[in-house]
Amino acid sequence: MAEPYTASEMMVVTAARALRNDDVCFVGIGAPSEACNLARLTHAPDITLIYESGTIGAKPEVLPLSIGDGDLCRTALTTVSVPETFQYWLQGGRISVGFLGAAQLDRFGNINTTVIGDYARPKVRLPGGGGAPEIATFCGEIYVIVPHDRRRMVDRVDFITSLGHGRDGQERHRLGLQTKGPTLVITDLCVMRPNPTTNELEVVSIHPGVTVDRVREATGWEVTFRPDLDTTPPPTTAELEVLRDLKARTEAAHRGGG
Amino acid sequence: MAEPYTASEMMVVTAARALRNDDVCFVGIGAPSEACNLARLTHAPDITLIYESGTIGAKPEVLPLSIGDGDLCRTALTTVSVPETFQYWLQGGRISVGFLGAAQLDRFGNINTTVIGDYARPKVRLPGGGGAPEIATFCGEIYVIVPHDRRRMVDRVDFITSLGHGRDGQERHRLGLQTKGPTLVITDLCVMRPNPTTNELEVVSIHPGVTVDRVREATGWEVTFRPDLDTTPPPTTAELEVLRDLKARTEAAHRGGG
Amino acid sequence: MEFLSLKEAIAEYVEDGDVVAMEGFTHLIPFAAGHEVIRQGKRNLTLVRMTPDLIYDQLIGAGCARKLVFSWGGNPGVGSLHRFRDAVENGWPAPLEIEEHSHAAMAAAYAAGASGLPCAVFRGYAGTDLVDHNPNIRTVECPFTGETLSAVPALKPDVTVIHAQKADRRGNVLIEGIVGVQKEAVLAARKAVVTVEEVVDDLAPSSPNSVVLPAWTIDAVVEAPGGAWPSYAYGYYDRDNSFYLEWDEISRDRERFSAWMADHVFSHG
Amino acid sequence: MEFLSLKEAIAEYVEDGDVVAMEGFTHLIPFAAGHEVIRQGKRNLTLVRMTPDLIYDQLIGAGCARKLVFSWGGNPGVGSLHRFRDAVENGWPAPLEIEEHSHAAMAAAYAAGASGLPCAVFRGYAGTDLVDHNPNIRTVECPFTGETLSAVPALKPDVTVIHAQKADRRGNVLIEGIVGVQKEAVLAARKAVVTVEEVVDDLAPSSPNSVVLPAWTIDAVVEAPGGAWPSYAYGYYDRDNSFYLEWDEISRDRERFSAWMADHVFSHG
Repeated sequence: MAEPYTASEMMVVTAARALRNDDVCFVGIGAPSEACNLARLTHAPDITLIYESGTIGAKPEVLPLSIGDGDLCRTALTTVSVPETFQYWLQGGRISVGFLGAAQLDRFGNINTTVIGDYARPKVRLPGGGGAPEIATFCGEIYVIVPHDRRRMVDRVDFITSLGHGRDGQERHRLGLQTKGPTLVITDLCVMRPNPTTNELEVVSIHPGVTVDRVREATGWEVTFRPDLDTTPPPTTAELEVLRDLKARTEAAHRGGG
Repeated sequence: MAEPYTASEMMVVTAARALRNDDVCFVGIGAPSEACNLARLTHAPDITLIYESGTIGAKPEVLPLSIGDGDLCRTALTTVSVPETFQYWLQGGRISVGFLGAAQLDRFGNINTTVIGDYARPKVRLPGGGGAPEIATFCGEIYVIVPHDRRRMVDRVDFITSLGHGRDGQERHRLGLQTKGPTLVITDLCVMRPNPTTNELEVVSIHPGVTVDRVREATGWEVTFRPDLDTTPPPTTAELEVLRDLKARTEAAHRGGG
Repeated sequence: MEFLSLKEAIAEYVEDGDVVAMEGFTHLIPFAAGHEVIRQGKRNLTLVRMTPDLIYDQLIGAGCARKLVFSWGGNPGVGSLHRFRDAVENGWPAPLEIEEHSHAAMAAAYAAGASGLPCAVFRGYAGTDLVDHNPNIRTVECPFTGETLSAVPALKPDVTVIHAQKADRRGNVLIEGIVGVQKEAVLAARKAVVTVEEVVDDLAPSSPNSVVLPAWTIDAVVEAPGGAWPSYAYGYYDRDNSFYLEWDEISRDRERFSAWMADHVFSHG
Repeated sequence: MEFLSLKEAIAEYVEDGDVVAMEGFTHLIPFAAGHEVIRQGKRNLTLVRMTPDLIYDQLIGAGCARKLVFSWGGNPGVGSLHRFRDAVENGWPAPLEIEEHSHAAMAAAYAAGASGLPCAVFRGYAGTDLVDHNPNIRTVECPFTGETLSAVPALKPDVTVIHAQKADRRGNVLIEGIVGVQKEAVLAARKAVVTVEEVVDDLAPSSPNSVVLPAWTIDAVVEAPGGAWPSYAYGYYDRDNSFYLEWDEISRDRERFSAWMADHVFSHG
């Protein structure tokens, strides 16, 4: 009998499992950072985590709140300047996996973190691209973690902050990009991968207890389910324990700061 | 009564005197390095010496044999990478004086350290430009130290490795360069400066005991002497003492190495 | 280089209408200096910073900024910068012109500025919509391969303000830990002001390759212990993550923001 | 990353016809590795190095090189590289094609290679004659100011070989002191071999910003104490300046050079 767990834990554990021990990851804050550190503390102890603040090989004790907390530097193999991070390490093609979040994600894996509505007169002004536009094109492949609802999982993003497969799914090819772009999307309901031909995101597995209808309702396009649709394996007790320990340590550290 | 001194000592001391306490110098090996360190050990204790190996603010105990001896790093304020040296520090316009030597120097201050004869079939293959081509255009001004003979002081260099004032004396202006180029040439016979209009090098002072005829004979073009031609002040006892100490320490250190 | 009080340094080196870069990538953000800029009522600044963070949220909310050049405008790990959003979405307290880039572009643009180049050439922005909204994103063709590369103008601030761990008594400055783009931002600028945790006799850099800015690249050094709070100074104090969380509440409301600024910024210094 | 003997590493990673960069700017020149390349009789190499120094003088004299890409070909502080000159002036032991640059260009070209760019854009070569003799010096126009900038192709060696102070048991490498272009040369290359003074349990970099190359950027690490002699390893031994002076004599004469190589290179390893 598996332990009870939250949808967010399911999402983070599933994302962590996708990482390999020899991956070099460019890590975003939030769920991506949780997943990467969970992987490091479980099956991928040698994984290299790079934060855009220039910390290479960070092994933080607690999850950083920002991309540049002191713990990242203290535990890193080395810390380089931000220009070097983007030029030699990201643009230089040294990163195997980029982990991104999204305010909006569309059927072709394009990411919007810039504006809801019109750019010049936005309904909501979001933080913007940061490192993501180039992470999206220079990492070997991209994993996206995003909570699954109709506000986020849209047919067409209002603004392409970071390229997925483009407006018609074929843009990377046209641009001559050698990297794969989004190969994996992990939500709190399911796991999606692009169709090998059209690059439209399709559901490859559903998390335990989630129905096909619920995924359909939460998705802003007429979503396809793979014929061999699977159930995502639930988190193990060991995974949950490590994740909860990590989050408890983190909570204590950040609330205690001052 | 001044102490006896060599022509080379006269040259180095004269060069050292041209440096100011607040100069930031890009230093070449050999006579330039002697002059810069003599200045630092006499009237310009706060002068900043940068060697192209990336040592910023080096204060070597002995003269380095190479541009990257350990003593330069050990005594520097900081040591940066070679790309940074050339990009941020030289090209970034942070250097006030560049000190160069020359295999050939012509009447317009152009420097050849590449080939004697034809480039494709050289009579003598010299070391080449190294840092000098960009030192010549990015330092605020250039001082050249060169032994004075007809082989070196030529009408027209075989090859412009590092731009002085160009083939006709007006090239810097045409290229839109903001820096001054060679403003001072110190030889073992005299001191020269470019004519304010034509940029042809003219003799402004002659070292003690050197005749106008001797300079004329040693120069590969019909050299002009300024109307207010001066005699270069001889080295002081104090200057000679510091220079000889420095050279003695250096000799001992380099021959003793192994 | 001169040693000045914070008040003197900002009065002398930051002028109305200047292009000002206050850098520090999460680490070593020059908050004390930012507060002094607010207290002195500087106006019409073009604020340049990769991550505006709380420091520019405060400057924008206080009405100092005319324009913002940035690449990620959030409260790191928390959410929105509400004063920034209020300015962009509602023009409060004044309309804010924005020039938006990616981190890769801004980092390259500072490096180009430090290098005396007119522009940075890199690979960026592929397939993004930002290229349609920022006329300062252009292209050049590689003269060897014919590939199309991206170009953005070099960043050349009128004045860069940073915070660092230490200066020695000659004004040489040591930066350690997450070094961000501070060296580039200082070397790209016409003038530079550095606040430090402490002034020491001997800089004692831990490595020959430690990041040191020579005194002659800096105009003013100011001793300002704690000057990076609520960001942090590696080796001195940690990031006050709880304040970053609190700021979300403080900054949501114009009045609460103004009250906080009155109590914590205007009444000090 | 694998730990190998010097013989294994050179046999596995340096192939006839490769573009090989052995970097180290005066400091940390990988002489031991260079000697192994000579012993293994590698041929038709394109040798890339800012300052060929004695290491390439030896490789050229031993007949390993087809082409040299360089920016300053002298014996530092001493004079000529006689084997290099003999190859260029007299074609001995074989003709040597040269591609000549300035330091600024080569440093930028390595950085461009490390950055995944096809070319480096900088300001260089103004008013020089080299532009007429090297077709790899071209120009681009700044899309903002219209200024003409210089461009050279990125350096992307098949293999880069460097020497460093230390590796830890995972193969992470520390470089300290004059760091030259080694990081760039490694990151620009398809394969990288690093010889080190010693392999240690803990790399213990002296600063968080020390120059460290992670193991996953390197293919082979070789323990080769003294491997930089007659250049030096900061913190281990000094530059053997007297040998650089002696080399001037040894290398002037083809026979004396060959005898020295027989005694000091071929009879070892």
